[in-house]
Amino acid sequence: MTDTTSSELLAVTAARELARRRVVFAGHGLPTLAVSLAQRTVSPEIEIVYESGVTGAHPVDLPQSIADSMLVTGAECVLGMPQLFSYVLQGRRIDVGFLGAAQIDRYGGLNSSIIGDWAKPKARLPGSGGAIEVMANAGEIFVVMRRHTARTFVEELDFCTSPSPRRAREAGGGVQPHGKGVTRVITDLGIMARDGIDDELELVAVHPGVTAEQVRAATGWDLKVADDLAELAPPSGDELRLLREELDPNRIYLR
Amino acid sequence: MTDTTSSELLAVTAARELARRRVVFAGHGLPTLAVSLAQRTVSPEIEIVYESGVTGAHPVDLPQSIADSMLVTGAECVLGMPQLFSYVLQGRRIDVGFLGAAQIDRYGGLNSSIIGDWAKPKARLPGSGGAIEVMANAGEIFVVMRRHTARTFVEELDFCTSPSPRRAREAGGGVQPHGKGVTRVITDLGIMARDGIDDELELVAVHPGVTAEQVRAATGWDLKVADDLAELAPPSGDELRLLREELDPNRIYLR
Amino acid sequence: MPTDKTLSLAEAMTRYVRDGQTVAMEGFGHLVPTAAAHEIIRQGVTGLTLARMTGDTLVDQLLAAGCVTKLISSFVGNSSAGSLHELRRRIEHHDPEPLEFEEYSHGGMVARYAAGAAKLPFAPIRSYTGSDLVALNPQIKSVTDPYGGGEIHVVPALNPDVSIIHAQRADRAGNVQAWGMLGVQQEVAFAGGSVIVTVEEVVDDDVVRSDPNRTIVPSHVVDAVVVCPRGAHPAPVQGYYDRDDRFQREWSERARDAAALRAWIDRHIRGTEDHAGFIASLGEGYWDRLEIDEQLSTPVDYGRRR
Amino acid sequence: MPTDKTLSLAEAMTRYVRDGQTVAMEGFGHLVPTAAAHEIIRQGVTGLTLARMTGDTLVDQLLAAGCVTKLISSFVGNSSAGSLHELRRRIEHHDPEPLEFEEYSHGGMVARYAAGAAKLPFAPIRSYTGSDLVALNPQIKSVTDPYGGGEIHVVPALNPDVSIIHAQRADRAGNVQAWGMLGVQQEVAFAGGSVIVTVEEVVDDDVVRSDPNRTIVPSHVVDAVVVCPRGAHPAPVQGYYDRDDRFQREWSERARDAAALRAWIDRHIRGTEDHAGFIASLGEGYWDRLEIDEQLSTPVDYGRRR
Repeated sequence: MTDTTSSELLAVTAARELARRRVVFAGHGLPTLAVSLAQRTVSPEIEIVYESGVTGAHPVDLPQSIADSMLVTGAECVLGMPQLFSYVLQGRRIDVGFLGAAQIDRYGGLNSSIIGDWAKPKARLPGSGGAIEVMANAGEIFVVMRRHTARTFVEELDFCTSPSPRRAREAGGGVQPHGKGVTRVITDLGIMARDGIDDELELVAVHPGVTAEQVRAATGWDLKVADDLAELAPPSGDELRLLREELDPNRIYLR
Repeated sequence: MTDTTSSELLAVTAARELARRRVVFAGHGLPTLAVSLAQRTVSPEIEIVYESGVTGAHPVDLPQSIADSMLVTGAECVLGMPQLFSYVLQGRRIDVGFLGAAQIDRYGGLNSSIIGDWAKPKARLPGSGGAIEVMANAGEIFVVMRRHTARTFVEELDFCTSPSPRRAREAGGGVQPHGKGVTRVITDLGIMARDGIDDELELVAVHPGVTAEQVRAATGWDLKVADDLAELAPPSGDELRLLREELDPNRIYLR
Repeated sequence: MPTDKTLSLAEAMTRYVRDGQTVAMEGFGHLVPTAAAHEIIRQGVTGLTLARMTGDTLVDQLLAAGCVTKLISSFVGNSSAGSLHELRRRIEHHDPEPLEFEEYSHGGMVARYAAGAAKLPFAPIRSYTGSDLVALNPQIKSVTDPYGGGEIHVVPALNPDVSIIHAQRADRAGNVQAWGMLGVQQEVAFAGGSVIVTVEEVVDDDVVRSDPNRTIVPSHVVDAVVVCPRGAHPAPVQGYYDRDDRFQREWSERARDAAALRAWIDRHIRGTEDHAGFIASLGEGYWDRLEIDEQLSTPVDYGRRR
Repeated sequence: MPTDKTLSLAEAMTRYVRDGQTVAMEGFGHLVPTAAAHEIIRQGVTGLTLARMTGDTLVDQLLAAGCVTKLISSFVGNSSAGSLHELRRRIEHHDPEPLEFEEYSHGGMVARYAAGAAKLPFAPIRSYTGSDLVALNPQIKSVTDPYGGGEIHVVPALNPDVSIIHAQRADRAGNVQAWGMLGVQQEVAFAGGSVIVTVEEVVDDDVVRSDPNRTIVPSHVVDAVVVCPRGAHPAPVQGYYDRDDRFQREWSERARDAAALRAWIDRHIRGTEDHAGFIASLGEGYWDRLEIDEQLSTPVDYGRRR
């Protein structure tokens, strides 16, 4: 099984990081695929909660979006959004939340709103959706970024949609986040991790053939590198077979 | 159809007052019966909402309580209590709310909590239930009292559970009631009515054979009497037949 | 591969209910966790703060059995069936001892549970202005509306140590399905530290999964699932049995006499092994009166992709 | 003797939707009131403040048709299918004119509707500390927790002049039943001044009354019931048809070209009489791809007294 695509690499890497996690909030795209793979490999008891209110989904097909009605058929529960946002998410029932972003900073703050000037932006992005709530209320956050570049990993966000706990502390004047914020960033180059409120993202692992210098060059700040930088094991034959043949045979997310 | 009981008199009188009303919040007991009678006589479009969350009930039998599960069978809708209290009641969807009480004052304030001393009361009554919310949020309130006495119609409440709008205005420091408070008090002696925030309850009608002086003597304050005091028409044969033969043949509420 | 959370009633109570905790037992005239209350009595739990919107026979029993030192409630009558005399003795005569009573309206209790479920510190409510309840209960406070609407009352979140509810059915993982009057079952479950659900029956996953909108509490919120048929009596369970009005009325009479009430508890609760024993103790043929006929819902189509 | 509230789509919109109003159209990727949006375009309504949590093709269409001057939303991408280019032109280039955008998170919008439904002035929420959204949107304020927890953000209630939702079915009186993903359908209906519900089908009272827990909005809240099959396309309706992913993806491509987008609106929306005409305009056999198979729920027993 050579020719692993970047999407496959990301899905496999994210799935492995889900070991021992229990309740995961997954947005559409690669997170859904990663959680499905984790269910079949490292974390059989893992449960996905979707923003659309579905919990305990057992889709016969890979869902095409988080609001795919086929997620409901055969699911264990579907809650209204008030219940989902107030009782499940704000109620601290989520161990890991997946988020994407256009920009990330060294403490794991995320921008999914605006590139450029606020009043007349260069690019108007989708905005928060539930990201602000996921960041504030999940135990920890995993971020999957398809492309690791200095335009994405930035010294300063153009707009801070979902703040890191450190930024929330600095801002004060409101409820502080329940969780740790971003603890894992999984990219096509490797994995960055952080834990405490003042910890910066640190490069802890690289994919085979990637160097720390390569990652530092693709990062807009002076990225720390772990002393014991690891090399990630490439996707196994089993993982790739599950992804390609069972979970996403039509390559909806493995594009 | 002679020998009208006091319960029948109250049910018929309350039902007649419901003409042109649309959405009614009914507690258990006589109000349920009065609304059922109104549906069959003066107000076919009237809809009952129960504290238990049932709307559009079509019970085959008279319900034995507001939480009778037979109210749900064949009903149009059953809502959870958060929806019932927040969206329906506080959401101002109720035109008339029925309340009972152990004591009432001249502005229609109600006590359903405590007789005597608060710390060690002579009698501990059931308390608010939803009465505080019904009083604050329904368009107007009907009170049915089985026995009109000076111990019930008092100069000063031992405890004000559900305040009149006038008392709420005096208290200040919070949201003022949406509705008019108590507009009708229906008793075994007659009907008292009020409308504006500073209006006192005024005796507007008496049952046949009852005098204004009799009612004033049974009231703990100097009760106003309307210039055009009316005498209520006695229950018609039709009304009594509906009550006795169709609505409450087992005399659950017509005790 | 979900966890099997089914436990016996005795196991569930032993594992999750401790002396001195705040325990919420909810069910608004329907789906009342009566069997769970009886087991608390059997196990001799003491010092509880009991949260329950509607006082009823369950409350009077827990008080008489000496389990409760504080009550959080919004209604302490026995529905339409009369008074709760043990509760009244405690409050009116401090007999056998005083009862601390933190009192709200129903709307306030609903808001407290909803805030608790949402991990919010408080919930605003348009009630209470002018009510003496504000003077009686200093936990009813107010905040200023920052949009210019003036003061508005708030009630504090209620997060019980343990929340106990009854429902029609669940799967073994704890996906709870209920219909009929739902009260605050969902809110109190999400608000609870530990969550125990007694059910009329445990059903196959397929039954639950054929109708996911019927699930009011998802499995990740539930700690223990207890199969406990007839567990809500004398309250009804929609589709399973009727309300036992006679029991409720008789209770109001029985509870007038403190000794008779205690003798009843000794015989029917402490004197029985479990809930099946309690039901048997009511006598041969007792249940006949409470049986109901079937009336099925029309199925809805969830559809599946071709 | 309930009122019959059924109206044609055109009648309902003419009666309830006026230039300059705040109109909420909700449905979270499911039960989206697309047909109603098309009718607003046909009637040439202008100056609307549109409230909708999730921007999607419906929003892009209403913008391109010139109906909307202000948007209240929490997500303005086109699901997983790409960008909303008309919206981006309005915001990034003020082309053809600027768009006022009042922005929240999903949690904030949900809280706004719930507060609106409950006629509360605001709702507290544990979000927003440290987010630039607070600087961008002065409507996000805070209050001090009177129980000692410090400051907490609040969002203001949202009470649209008109709320429009889609659902599977209703009776003629307006008892609305829905299943699958329910989004904020219940909250936005209760929050609305006028409430219009488009449904796949109007059913007999008996169908609704066989399953009262399935009713998400009771009749006394609803002003108009509009029979509008396929009214949510390209969103799915659980049990009725599938999501039209191809349409969504094609939209993102089409909307890159402002002229092409307007030509499409002229042809498929303004150029058709009604929603049946719109569906027909998509072409012969178009719907085949969206058909689904049946998968029925297991009925539950509501029971009846003997």
